Amino acid sequence: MNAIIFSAVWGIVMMFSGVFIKSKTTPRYLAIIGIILLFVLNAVQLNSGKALIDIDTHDMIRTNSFNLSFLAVVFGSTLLFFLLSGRDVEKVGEHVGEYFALIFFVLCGVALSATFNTLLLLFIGIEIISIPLYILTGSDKRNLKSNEAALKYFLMGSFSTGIMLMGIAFIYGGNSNASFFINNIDLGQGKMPVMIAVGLVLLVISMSFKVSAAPFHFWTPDVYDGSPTVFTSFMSTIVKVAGFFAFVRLFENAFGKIQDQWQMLIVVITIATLLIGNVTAVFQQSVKRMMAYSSIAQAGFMLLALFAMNDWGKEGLVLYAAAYSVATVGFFAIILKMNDYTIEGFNGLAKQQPVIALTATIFLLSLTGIPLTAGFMGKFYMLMAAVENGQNYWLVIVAVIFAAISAYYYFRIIQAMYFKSSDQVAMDSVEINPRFKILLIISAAIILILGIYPELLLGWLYH
Amino acid sequence: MDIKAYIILSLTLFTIGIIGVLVRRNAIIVFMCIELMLNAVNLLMVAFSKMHAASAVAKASVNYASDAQIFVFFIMVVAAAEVSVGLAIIVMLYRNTHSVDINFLNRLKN
Amino acid sequence: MSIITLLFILLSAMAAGSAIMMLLSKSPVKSILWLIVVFFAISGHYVLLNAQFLAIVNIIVYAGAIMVLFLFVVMLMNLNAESEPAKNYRLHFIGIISGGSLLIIILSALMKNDQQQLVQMKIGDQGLIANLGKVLFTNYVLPFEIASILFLSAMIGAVIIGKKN
Amino acid sequence: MGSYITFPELLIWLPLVAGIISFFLKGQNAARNWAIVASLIILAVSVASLFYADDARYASYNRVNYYWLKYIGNSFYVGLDGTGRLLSFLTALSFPIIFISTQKNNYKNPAAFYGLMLLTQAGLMGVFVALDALLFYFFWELALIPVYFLCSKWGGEKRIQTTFKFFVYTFGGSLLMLIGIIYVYLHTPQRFFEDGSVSQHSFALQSFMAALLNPEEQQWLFWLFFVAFAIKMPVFPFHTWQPDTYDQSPTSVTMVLSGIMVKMGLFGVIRWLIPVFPFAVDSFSNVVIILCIAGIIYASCIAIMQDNLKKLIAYSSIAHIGLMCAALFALNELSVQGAMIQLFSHGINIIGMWIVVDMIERQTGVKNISQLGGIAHKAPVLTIFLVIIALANIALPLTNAFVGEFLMFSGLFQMNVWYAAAAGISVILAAVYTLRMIQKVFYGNTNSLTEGIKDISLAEKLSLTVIVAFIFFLGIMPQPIIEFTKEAVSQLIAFKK
Amino acid sequence: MSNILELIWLIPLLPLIGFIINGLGRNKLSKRLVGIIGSGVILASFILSMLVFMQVKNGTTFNVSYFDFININALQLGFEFKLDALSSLFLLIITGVGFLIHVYSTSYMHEEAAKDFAKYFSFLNLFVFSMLLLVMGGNFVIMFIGWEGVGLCSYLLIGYWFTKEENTNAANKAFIMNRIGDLGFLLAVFWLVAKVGSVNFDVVFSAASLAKLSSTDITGITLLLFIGATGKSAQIPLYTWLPDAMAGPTPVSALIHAATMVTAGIYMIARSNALFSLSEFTLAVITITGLVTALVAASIAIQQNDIKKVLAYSTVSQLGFMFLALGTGNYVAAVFHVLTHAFFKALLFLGSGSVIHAMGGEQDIRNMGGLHKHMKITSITFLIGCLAISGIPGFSGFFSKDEILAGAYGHSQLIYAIALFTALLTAFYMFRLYFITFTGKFRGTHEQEHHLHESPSAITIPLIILAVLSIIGGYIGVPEALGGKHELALFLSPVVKSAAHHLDHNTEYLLMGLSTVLVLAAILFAWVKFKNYKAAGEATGFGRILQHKWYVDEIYDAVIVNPLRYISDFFDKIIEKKGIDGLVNGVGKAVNYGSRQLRLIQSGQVGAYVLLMVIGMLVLFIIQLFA
Repeated sequence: MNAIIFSAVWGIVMMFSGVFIKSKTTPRYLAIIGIILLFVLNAVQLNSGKALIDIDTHDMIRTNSFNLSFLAVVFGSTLLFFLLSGRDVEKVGEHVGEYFALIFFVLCGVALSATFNTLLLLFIGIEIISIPLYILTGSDKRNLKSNEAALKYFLMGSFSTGIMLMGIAFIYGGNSNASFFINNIDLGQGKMPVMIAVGLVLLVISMSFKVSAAPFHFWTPDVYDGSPTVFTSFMSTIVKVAGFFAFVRLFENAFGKIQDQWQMLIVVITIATLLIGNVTAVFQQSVKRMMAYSSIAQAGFMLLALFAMNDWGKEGLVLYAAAYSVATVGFFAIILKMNDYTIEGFNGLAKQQPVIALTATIFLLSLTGIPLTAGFMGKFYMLMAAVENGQNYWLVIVAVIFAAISAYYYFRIIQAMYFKSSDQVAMDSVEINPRFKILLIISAAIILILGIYPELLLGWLYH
Repeated sequence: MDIKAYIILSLTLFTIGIIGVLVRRNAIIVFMCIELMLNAVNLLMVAFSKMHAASAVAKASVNYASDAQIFVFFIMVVAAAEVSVGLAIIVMLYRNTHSVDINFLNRLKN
Repeated sequence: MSIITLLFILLSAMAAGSAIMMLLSKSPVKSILWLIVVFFAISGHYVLLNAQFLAIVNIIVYAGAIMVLFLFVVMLMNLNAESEPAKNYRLHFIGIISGGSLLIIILSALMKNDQQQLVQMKIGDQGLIANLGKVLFTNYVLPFEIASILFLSAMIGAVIIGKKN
Repeated sequence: MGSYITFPELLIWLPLVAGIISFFLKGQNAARNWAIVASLIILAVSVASLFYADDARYASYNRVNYYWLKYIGNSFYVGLDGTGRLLSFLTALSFPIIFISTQKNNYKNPAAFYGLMLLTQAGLMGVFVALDALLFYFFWELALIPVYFLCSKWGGEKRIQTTFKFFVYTFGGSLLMLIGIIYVYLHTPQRFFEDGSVSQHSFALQSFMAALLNPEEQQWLFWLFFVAFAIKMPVFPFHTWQPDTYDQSPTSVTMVLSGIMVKMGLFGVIRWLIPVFPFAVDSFSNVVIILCIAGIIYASCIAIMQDNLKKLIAYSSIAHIGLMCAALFALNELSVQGAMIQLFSHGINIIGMWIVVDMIERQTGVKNISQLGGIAHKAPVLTIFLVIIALANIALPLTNAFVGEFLMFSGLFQMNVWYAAAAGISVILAAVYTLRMIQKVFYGNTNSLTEGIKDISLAEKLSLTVIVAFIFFLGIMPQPIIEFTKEAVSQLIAFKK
Repeated sequence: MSNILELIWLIPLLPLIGFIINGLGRNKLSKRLVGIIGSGVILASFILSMLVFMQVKNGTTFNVSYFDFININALQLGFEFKLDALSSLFLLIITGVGFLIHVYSTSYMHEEAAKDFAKYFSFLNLFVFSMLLLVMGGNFVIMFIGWEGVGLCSYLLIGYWFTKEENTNAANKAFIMNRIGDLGFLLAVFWLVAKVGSVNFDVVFSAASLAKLSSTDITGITLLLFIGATGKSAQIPLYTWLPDAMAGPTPVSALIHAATMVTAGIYMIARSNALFSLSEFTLAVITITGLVTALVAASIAIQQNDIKKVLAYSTVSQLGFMFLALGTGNYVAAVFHVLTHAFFKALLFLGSGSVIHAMGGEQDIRNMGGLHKHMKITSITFLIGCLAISGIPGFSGFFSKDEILAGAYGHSQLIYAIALFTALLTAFYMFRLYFITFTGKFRGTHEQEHHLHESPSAITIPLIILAVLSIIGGYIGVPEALGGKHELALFLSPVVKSAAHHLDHNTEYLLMGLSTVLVLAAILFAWVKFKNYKAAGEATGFGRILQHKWYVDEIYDAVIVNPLRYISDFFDKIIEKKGIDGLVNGVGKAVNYGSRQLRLIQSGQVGAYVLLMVIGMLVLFIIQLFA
């Protein structure tokens, strides 16, 4: 609750800062202060269990340690994002305050979609996430790619919203309790009513779209590629894991009891996602676009939480979200400093910028899922969840085979950095200040610490 | 009326919207088709609300049946916001390319 | 056949027919006009269902505001009927086939159910403004407030995107 | 839970810390000397651990269990037992030998090179002492990462692709094992921690052994584990990464790979596969043994016509490892004891082989048998060492490998006559390719390439002398090593169904 | 000298020490010192062996175990020695003949560089060490250690001049062929371990153990052991390495490839006679193998022109005789022939070495002739050797060969006939060799003729000693028919139970007379044919086949060596590169290809995207609603 209110409020503050403050850097500092406050407020609620402003939400919002810790992960990652890439936000255009305002609105949407208890708030939350993102995607107005990405994102996003609404309508229609509350859906005895089934499929489709699961992922590569890189970083991490969290929250609370009736859908989507994400990423030449496919591939792994629908999966999702967000935000921060976004652009980086190359390596290893990185722990929990689920073991084997393939493209960058040399300057050293390096090192340290002792984070869940 | 009639109607409208998205290339028309889809949903929602109102459950609490209509209201709200953003994007694109043909949007691919 | 059924069929035919016409119209302006017809038909349905508030809002917001906005943009861009070049009929065909089969699949699943569930027509006070207003500002005050964020972001978006540098 | 630091911990942390320190050293010599000193200290610790082998009296020195990930019943549970002690000693012994014998090689960025080498050692040590499945998996992967960098950075011409193939291959295999670990884990009984907390399942070795698995489950789990181990060993037909990797890696890394790293697979079989899946081992032992024997003959045949010296050794290693694997699956006292001895012997011998090959390659710049010749004229001492090691490699009596192979063949024979007979063909084929190699490389006349070759220097002589000393000592008196592993062997064969 | 048996570990250890000193000190020690050390340790071993011999003469057996070699529950295996009549006899042969050859070598190898000289002696010492281990071993594994050790030394010494590829090829061939046999040996040992649980001779040969073995077991074990013997003792089919092994220095040929190592197979079978006697089938196989080997080798020897090759084939042939004896259960005769053969064959080899030495390395007898004038001692001693091997009464070979023939006659007359024919061939080719070499005119170059001289005393003295032994050596086994007591049979009786048939004396006289007459005829024929030998052209017809050694090497190349190479190539190029690795790389390529294709789906067209999404929706609906 704290998070929802404060992020909205701070978004408005940021909005006005754009109007009243002429300096380009001040909004960034304001934003950092805001996100810290947001984090703290959320932590307070996590700790005390009580919101500062107690509003009667008529049970439309439900907070618990689980979704609050997820929000903590999201806000923490956003803080890291602001610190690492805040300066790059300033470079996108002149509306710096507005950009940050939109990001705070997105966070408001994230907070909603993490705590909703009714389909209405799910819908509004997702829309509050989406609409600012359409804008951020197109924020590089002179860049045709950015324009194109914005329109594609907008059209397909609205399309999926329509599908989601149709799903909600059918769920409501099929729900003999005549309610939008996700914990108040009458699933009937045995096989679920057909209307619920139709609505469920439509919801799966639209949520898959939001988390860019195949075959509803088509917007992802183009949009991630076209948007200003700094927003790609934000979109592909924080927003994406929020989508996942909403996905899991919705299906766990609404349809968790009859999971065996819809698991096959998730299996199909998971396999398609793993296949398309991992395989297509292999051939990409642009690191940015490769990261887009990589995010699809990672989504495939996160889908295992939905496939499993048990405690391991939920814990794993939080862990995965943290690992994936921190690593990706960190890696995008490095991409942003590169002169050349192709893989060749990374050639010889280890020689020129050993610290940055090292942290990049840790991020990539985490994304690959090498032990002692948080990424491994995330994958490990996911696999554990999937195995415990006890059905369709072969899916797990498919998943790890694709995990092995994922090493292929992540390691291409490591190879380029360490084992190839180049005369080109990979990074303008003007851009690289010690503070940036320290922040990268901190991010890498977070990855390693979570990799070694994930219970630091998981401890919150059972606060 | 049987609810099936409304389901058929709104699904038909919905499908027409989908087909429109599939076949039309003018971004504005595509967007209008999406609006049509939303309207189909709205109609269905209202129909469902009245369906529940007819059934026993809703009699206990009158609000239950209002829920769906409130939901429709919110859909309209969101649609309005979406339209403003969407049209802004289309206009921006038009300013840069002098075209709203979505098939020309293929700088980003593969 | 009761008058209600008749009205229902009439409005439905009007909605579906106008929707198809919207698709078929070459000129964007005509499409918009056809769509407005659809919205009116749907509003008629709302009236039939005794959802008076929505019927009004639909006309005001959709037909009145949104569609006018569309029209405005189309006029602004000066898009003509022939703005869409040669059509790819194969793609159209595939699109219609897949969309149609989607419809058939969902409908065939839904229609298997023999149980008749009736819809309350003309009666019921849930859709009245008074009721809805009460619910909106008591139970639904949170979403209502939150929706403002949506508009704020839309507004910012219009500023960011629309403003000329 | 002793109040002092235990041997297994020391064996992990020392190389780890030393490796990290090494990254910060400047200059060619500093890093190298540091690595040598560090590895000698580790060797000293390992030797000391040999004196505290009596578990009854010194359990607190050899075993430690810290809480780590308590929610999931995982703990930092390490310990030394017979097999682990043997292999950790092999690891501790090999590294100083490798460092000393290859010290003439000048590496670009030596600090990183030696740092990564020491990290590899830490990973290997971890694998050999881990008594917790998750921990085992951690170290299993961690040993791989530094090797990946070592090979890709300091290797030969095609190093990047080759190493990457190696990496993906083993990584994929170990992920399959991870699934297996998880599955078994979810079937383990409750674990009670000493502070009273309870976890639903546990990764500890004992819990794994107590896991409730029916034979059918064991059967498919077996393959998940076995494929990971088989790739690492490697067993035919999972071996194709190996010749190229050995060929392309810098020789000191190849020594680690072939001398120690391949033992990880065998160790995995000993520590996990046989104790956890006794029924599956029973039902698949014939399949595995046939696979191994096919691999033995296959690899030996390829080695016969192999022109590349390094690949020749690689194929011979495949044959040897195949025999060890087959022996382990024969699972009787003779074969397992033989495999234990051979685990150690093979490590020593093959490192010796690589030292010689490294010298030749460094001095002549070639590794093709057809381009070499007559080295015995120029480097008689080197030749003598090579001949001794090569003969040990083909298991001549009074060398260490004979004892191991004798017992392994003997055990295989007890299982099935034809296994021993078929595998025995390798005895002949090994002689064929080894002698051919000696003949073409060392005998005959010198040519322009081998004309300038110099005999070995003191450092290499020292390393090779240590190796040869082990060859003869264990060849004549293998009993000490048998005593060390006897208990482990009897525990292992108790799992035979 | 409380009990010399306590010191028997010194017997093998002394040569080992010699090996180590000479090996490590090869750059520092002078040739003289090397020679003294090398020969001295063997002499010391010989003296010890003599003393041991005295101790065990009265039939005592001495077993000693020094330490546990392998001690596990399933197998207790000590590092143990066993000394009895049989092994002490072999000790004498090995150290005695070995010592003479060492002495001989000091002169023969004098032209080598100091370090090579030292290397040579260290190898020679190592050989003696291994051979002693083989003979003294108290179980099959210790025996196997020596067994492989001698193979190794043979390999090292054949390839002593390693610059020439021909030599190293021969060395490799010798080692590999031995290994084939060794595998048989090993499998037999495994079999014993599996069935008896022990490899100790006493345990294995005890009645209790033999009772555990079925007849299949015994036949299998003995056949496998025999395969081991065929490798080491150069029997069909594994004999071809021995003629090639002549590439090594001549004293090596004398010691290893005539007197000692090649008889290891006979020793092993004699040692295991308790086992072999239980298998009729194996004995029959041994008989036939021995007989055929003897005949084939003798036939080849007729057409050879290399002085050492003739002797080599002669050795193979004589070994065949020994196996014939073993096969007919006549173990004593086999051992007897080993003894006498050691004397005269060593003599012949050393004599040939003397000739080669004088000829400056020339080995082709066609380039010799009339050497008798130049080197009388060599010639006479060589003649004695020839007479001994031909079995002329009075010489050692007569007694041993006669015993074998008599045993064969008792077994089967056909075997006897063939064996006798082989004996005739032996006499013929040996005297062919003698006449071509030592009589007639010299056919070499003038330089060689000028250079001809009698060898120094270090060479001639061993020749003389061996010549004497070749004459008197036979008298330890004078058959009863000739009024002897057959001391050897008595001496060996505690160890070796001979199963030979005993003929009545009249038959024996007849056989002796027959063989003597025929042999003399053969010698006469050789004299007529070769006393004035002139180099002829290439042999034709059957002679050509013999000259090419029945084309056995070619057949082996075609049947084994080339297919192996082909398989190796096939595995490497096709299965490995294209098959398995191709599959592995194929997966990678498939992923790459898939990547290239899959990304085409990402066409950039919103319409196409939505279409695909709709199709995806269709699929999901079908799965959910209809599956």
